[in-house]
Amino acid sequence: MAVITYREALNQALREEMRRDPDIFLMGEEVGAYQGAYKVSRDLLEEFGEWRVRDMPIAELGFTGLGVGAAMVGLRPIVEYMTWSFALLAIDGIVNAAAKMRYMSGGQFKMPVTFRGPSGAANQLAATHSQALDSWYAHIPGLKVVAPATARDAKGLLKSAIRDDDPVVFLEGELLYGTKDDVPEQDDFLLPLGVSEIKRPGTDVTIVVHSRPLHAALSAAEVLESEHGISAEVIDPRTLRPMDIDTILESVRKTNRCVIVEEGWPVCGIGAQIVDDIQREAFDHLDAPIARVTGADAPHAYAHDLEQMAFPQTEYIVKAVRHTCYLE
Amino acid sequence: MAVITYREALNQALREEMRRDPDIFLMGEEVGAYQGAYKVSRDLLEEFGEWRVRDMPIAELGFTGLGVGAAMVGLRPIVEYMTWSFALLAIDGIVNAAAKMRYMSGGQFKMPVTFRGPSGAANQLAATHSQALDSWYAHIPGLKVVAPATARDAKGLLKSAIRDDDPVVFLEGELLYGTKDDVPEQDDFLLPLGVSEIKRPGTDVTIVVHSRPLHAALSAAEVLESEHGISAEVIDPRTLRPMDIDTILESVRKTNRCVIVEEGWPVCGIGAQIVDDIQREAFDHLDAPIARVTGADAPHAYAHDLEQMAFPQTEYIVKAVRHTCYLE
Amino acid sequence: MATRMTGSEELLNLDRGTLTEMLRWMILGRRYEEKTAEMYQVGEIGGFCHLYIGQEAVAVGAITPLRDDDYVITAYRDHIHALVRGMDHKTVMAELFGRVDGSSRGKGGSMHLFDRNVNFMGGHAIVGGHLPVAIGIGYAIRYRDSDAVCVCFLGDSVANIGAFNESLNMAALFQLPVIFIIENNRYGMGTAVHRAAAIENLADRACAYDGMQGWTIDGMDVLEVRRTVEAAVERARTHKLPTLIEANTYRFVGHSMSDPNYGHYRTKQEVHEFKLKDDPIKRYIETLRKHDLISDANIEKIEGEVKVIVDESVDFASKSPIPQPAELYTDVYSGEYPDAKRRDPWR
Amino acid sequence: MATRMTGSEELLNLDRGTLTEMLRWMILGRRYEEKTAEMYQVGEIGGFCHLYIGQEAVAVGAITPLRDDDYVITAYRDHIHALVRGMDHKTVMAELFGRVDGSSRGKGGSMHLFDRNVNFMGGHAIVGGHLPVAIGIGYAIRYRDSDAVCVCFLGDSVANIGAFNESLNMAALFQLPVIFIIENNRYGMGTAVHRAAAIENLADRACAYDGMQGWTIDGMDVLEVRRTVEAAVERARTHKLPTLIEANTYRFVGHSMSDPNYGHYRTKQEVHEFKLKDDPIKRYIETLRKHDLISDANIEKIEGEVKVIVDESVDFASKSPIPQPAELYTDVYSGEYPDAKRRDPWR
Ligand SMILES: Cc1ncc(C[n+]2csc(CCOP(=O)(O)OP(=O)(O)O)c2C)c(N)n1
Ligand SMILES: Cc1ncc(C[n+]2csc(CCOP(=O)(O)OP(=O)(O)O)c2C)c(N)n1
Ligand SMILES: [Mg+2]
Ligand SMILES: [Mg+2]
Repeated sequence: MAVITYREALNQALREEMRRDPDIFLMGEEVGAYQGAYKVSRDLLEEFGEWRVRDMPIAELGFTGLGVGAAMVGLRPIVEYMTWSFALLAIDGIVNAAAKMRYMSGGQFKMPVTFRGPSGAANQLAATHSQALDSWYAHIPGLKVVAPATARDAKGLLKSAIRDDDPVVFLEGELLYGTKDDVPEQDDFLLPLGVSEIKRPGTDVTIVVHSRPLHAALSAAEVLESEHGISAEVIDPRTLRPMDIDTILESVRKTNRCVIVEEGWPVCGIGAQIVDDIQREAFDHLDAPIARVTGADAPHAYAHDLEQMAFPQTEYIVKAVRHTCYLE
Repeated sequence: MAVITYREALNQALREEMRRDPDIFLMGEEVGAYQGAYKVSRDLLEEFGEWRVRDMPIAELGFTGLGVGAAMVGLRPIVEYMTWSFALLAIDGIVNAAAKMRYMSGGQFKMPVTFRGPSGAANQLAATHSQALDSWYAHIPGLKVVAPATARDAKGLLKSAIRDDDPVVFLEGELLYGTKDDVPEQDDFLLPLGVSEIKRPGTDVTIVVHSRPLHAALSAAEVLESEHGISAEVIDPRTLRPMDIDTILESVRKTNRCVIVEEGWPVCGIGAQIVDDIQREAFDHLDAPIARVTGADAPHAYAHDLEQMAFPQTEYIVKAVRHTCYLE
Repeated sequence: MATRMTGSEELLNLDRGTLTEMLRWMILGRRYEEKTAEMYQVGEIGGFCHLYIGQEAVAVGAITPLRDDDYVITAYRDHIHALVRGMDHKTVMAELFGRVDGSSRGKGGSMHLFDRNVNFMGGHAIVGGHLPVAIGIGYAIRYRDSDAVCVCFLGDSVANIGAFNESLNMAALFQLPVIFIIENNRYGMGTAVHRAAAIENLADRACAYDGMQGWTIDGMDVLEVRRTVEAAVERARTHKLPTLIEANTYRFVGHSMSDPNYGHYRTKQEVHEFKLKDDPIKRYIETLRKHDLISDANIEKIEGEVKVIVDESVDFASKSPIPQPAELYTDVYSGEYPDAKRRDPWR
Repeated sequence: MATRMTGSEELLNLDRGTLTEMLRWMILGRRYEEKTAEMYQVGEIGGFCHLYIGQEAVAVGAITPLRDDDYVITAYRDHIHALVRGMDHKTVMAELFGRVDGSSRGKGGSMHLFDRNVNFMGGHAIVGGHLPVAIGIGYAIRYRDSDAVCVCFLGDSVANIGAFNESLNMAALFQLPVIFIIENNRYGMGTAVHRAAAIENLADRACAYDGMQGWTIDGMDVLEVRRTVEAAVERARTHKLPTLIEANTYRFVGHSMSDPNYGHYRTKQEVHEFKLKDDPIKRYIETLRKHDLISDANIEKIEGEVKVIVDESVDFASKSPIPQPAELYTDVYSGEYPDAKRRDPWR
């Protein structure tokens, strides 16, 4: 174990997997000579050379398809998007090509490609650069969707994503790259896709949250404990598709109350689906409506305060939990 | 009133609006000389000329942006996609440009553009040509999303969409074009966006459904009435964003049971959001979990039977309703 | 500027077997599609079904000279490319029928034929969508230091879409052994080429990419196609240089089975004249006759063999069972797929 | 082939006022960005902030000859294009500060400047995303039978993205009065132009579109830029023909305020030499001096005026209030927006 950043954890995962399997290669804008726009691929070009660490022109649609084609003939591409907002230009390659190739070919072609990069907002990047379209990808059969919130999860899950034979949408957090955590160093440290983790045990209410807002949720749990005597259990599904809802259901059957938090927009978001799953399978266990705290239902503003206000802040989560516990 | 097809209704709406306002123009693949891939734009080129009915190269991203630019300087473009599946290539133009321009410019630019075309499956078009990504568009603040299921709604809502100053995603149904209905002929026949319609009154259960599955839902209601003595109220929101949930809530408070039907995929679908809205605002009125009948959670298969099986069929709806009424 | 290649007849010094084989493929392609149309009419085939009638010289001239380890990829008008590349005529027809013995178990259909065993990489239905896939295959070839090549067929309208620029630029930039063959059949659905592309010869768009050669050729002359593709293959195999070939051809039938053969966008007369004066099969037969390389007997023999193959494929397809309901949720992921059933108790 | 235009000095017969005005804009652009950098350092400005230092000759030479009814659109490196086009220096700085008096009420920021009153159409942050918008503006111009033109600036890396092909093809096909100006500053972020584009001169990509003229010019010579753009404007206004201009220039600073000026992708030495030998402002001043068209006094006067303007803009920006919370949900739709609040009781 060593305390390293989320960025270093991803870098380790990439290096370890690329050393293990010569069919794995990384491509994207600035991943090579520039060492990565966010330095996630630092030193990889030097170690693996340009065919395995390839700088791409700004052509998201083109190099996404390049990954799909390479995967069809047996390579295991890792496609980095400088940010997921730019992947909008490559959506056809992800959704129509990668996600459906196995099905359309009657199982002839596996699609071991990992699409990764920072998702969600950073600091004041405004409307075109801040989107967290997690629910879009979760909507698509054929894709797996992973969104780690800690350095440990980032490493263990990225290694599993790279080894997975299905296309994986791997959503990192621009504001998470610098966050630190205890991360196992051994090469065989893997975390399975599709398994939720209880990040903080509790008894009175279940908070389901993924990606960056996990940290706001954990501090909300602290506040709830210390200031309101409410014991919140915080669960991070980590994989949004396929999602391990059993861990969530078990918790809700115990707490009978639930608040779902996400950075993305509310309408048809990840939380909406979790609400659906919970009410379908734990209807009689619910003592209150499930509340959701989401990103504000508006494009992202540049102005600092408006942007901050648009995120799911600790105070909103506290409010939502107290409301759900009928304390407001 | 005259009984005409959904296709003719759309054609009338286009012609009437284009006659009314010279700033309105239509563009898309095969909309002109070919009279429209599905003949929705029949005879419009002859009447309005090539600058107002423009055949486009196959360049969805390019002509979507062309619409955005033209709208920024005061025209009112109608962008036709041969099918919405192809709009995946233009998603950046719809989501990053059209939906956010007003916000990013601090309200300087309105965006009166209508994006329209057939959505969802037709007959055996397979995985790349059959998607119903309704929930994707509903997820985006800045967009309005309309999905008419009848010729009457198609005409009244398209005219309102064209007159709207915000970007409207107008989802037609490839398999609905031939369906007939009584449609008012007068030029001023408008149906407001954001208003649900009770398509069939009932007392025991509420079925919420939009677009093509409305017809399966109505026949399910017949079966439920005649064979199971269950009176189903069928509600079509028609506009998916902003959605009139009050009409739905009112119905659920009366029936205490609800089944939501959609053609799209289940995860984070339209139904998931409606479930969230209902449990949030009518929690105590629910006597059973809300059930959802959706398109199968898989890419669309070409084989006829597999494809049919993947649609929300009448029999599934009947099953779901009986289950919700605890009769199964 | 695009060079127009000529003197294709020099290729007639190919061994007679090869020359006959090419004719056989062209006739098979023609008859197979005629039967496909028939099966579509009677409702055995559904969806969008795009026939290749009139364009046979392109696929046959381009694919027959390839090696087994080369790759072929095309759009949705793919039946004949698939057969010439070596796909089984029975499993292709079964796929068109949507049966479980189809190449994609009935899940892909006409627009999505695939066969990994003969490096036939599809069958892609989004215009321009397969160009990036093609360069990915080319990238993998270089990655493995192989000297295989990837031949990518595309329609004329693809020259106007974004993926075209991104893919050709990367093919030239990374020096990928990819041969792009535009099948210019004069129309993209109902749009004449020059109503969509602001350029005289589409192959001239190679000028935008250093190292990319552009050639515009007579796509109705199977020998000229073969000769040109062989030159392009040499560039790719030996020099890792991509090529853009524009083969001028013509679609004798409607865009798809659901579209009219003529009408608003082209006249009955125009179609008639092309069939009369520019049928690639007739032209090839004439050339072979002129040099006494074929006899009526040979042709009858071919027609006979082809008929057997075509009937056999239909027979096989109609006997193949339709996919079981369980197939709905298979091939979505590599492993088990529990979620689906859980949220979907009604099916 | 791209023509290299020369003899820019003939432009010196422009009236002295215009020549001085151009210098004034260049100096204003330089000082405004220097101040912007300063304000970024002290935290008054956030997000991605791309400075124009080194490239001033392009925007100034291209925008100053335009008419009020013409349109200008560019990418995210947009501060100076906006000012030269006529946007108020105070509201621009207020926007960078994220204040309510900013041109977009603080919602757009550095990458999204807009001003409908001076036909400044943005400020677009998705690479290549504004090219289709530009042809839409060109389409509207033709639609209304106006003889206005639309000048669209783009970075060198845009030549490799899909929207480039789609937009240039449509501009040529529909004969739209659009002038595409590639600001080739040698790098797309950390990627040298020739590591991304398989072509020597980017303007040569005009060869792929009949009717499109391609010109590669010295973008550090404001007079050459102006002369070339005037020729392109003439083509557009009178003949409705689009033009692709490649102005070779250089970015004296890092890609954005969060990127290093040199390092893995270019040397300190290289940057130093460009600043030394190829500073567009120095070069223009020398030319003017050589012809006795400017004096030190003039320059000092300009620097003085510019300083006032720059300080004024910062002063205005810092006094402007930050947007009220209510602003979060305004400007999303034309009308009321009840949904948001209903689903969002926590804010
Ligand atoms: C991106 C996209 N847009 C539109 C379509 C619908 N479509 C299918 S084929 C076609 C015409 C293509 O013409 P061309 O490229 O010349 O190929 P051809 O059919 O002539 O072989 C169109 C518009 C599509 N499949 N994909
Ligand atoms: C589609 C897309 N991909 C990636 C980015 C991130 N990005 C912003 S600017 C830039 C470099 C662009 O370089 P160039 O076009 O030369 O313009 P310059 O910055 O040199 O003015 C990149 C990669 C983006 N904004 N949009
Ligand atoms: Mg064609
Ligand atoms: Mg640049």
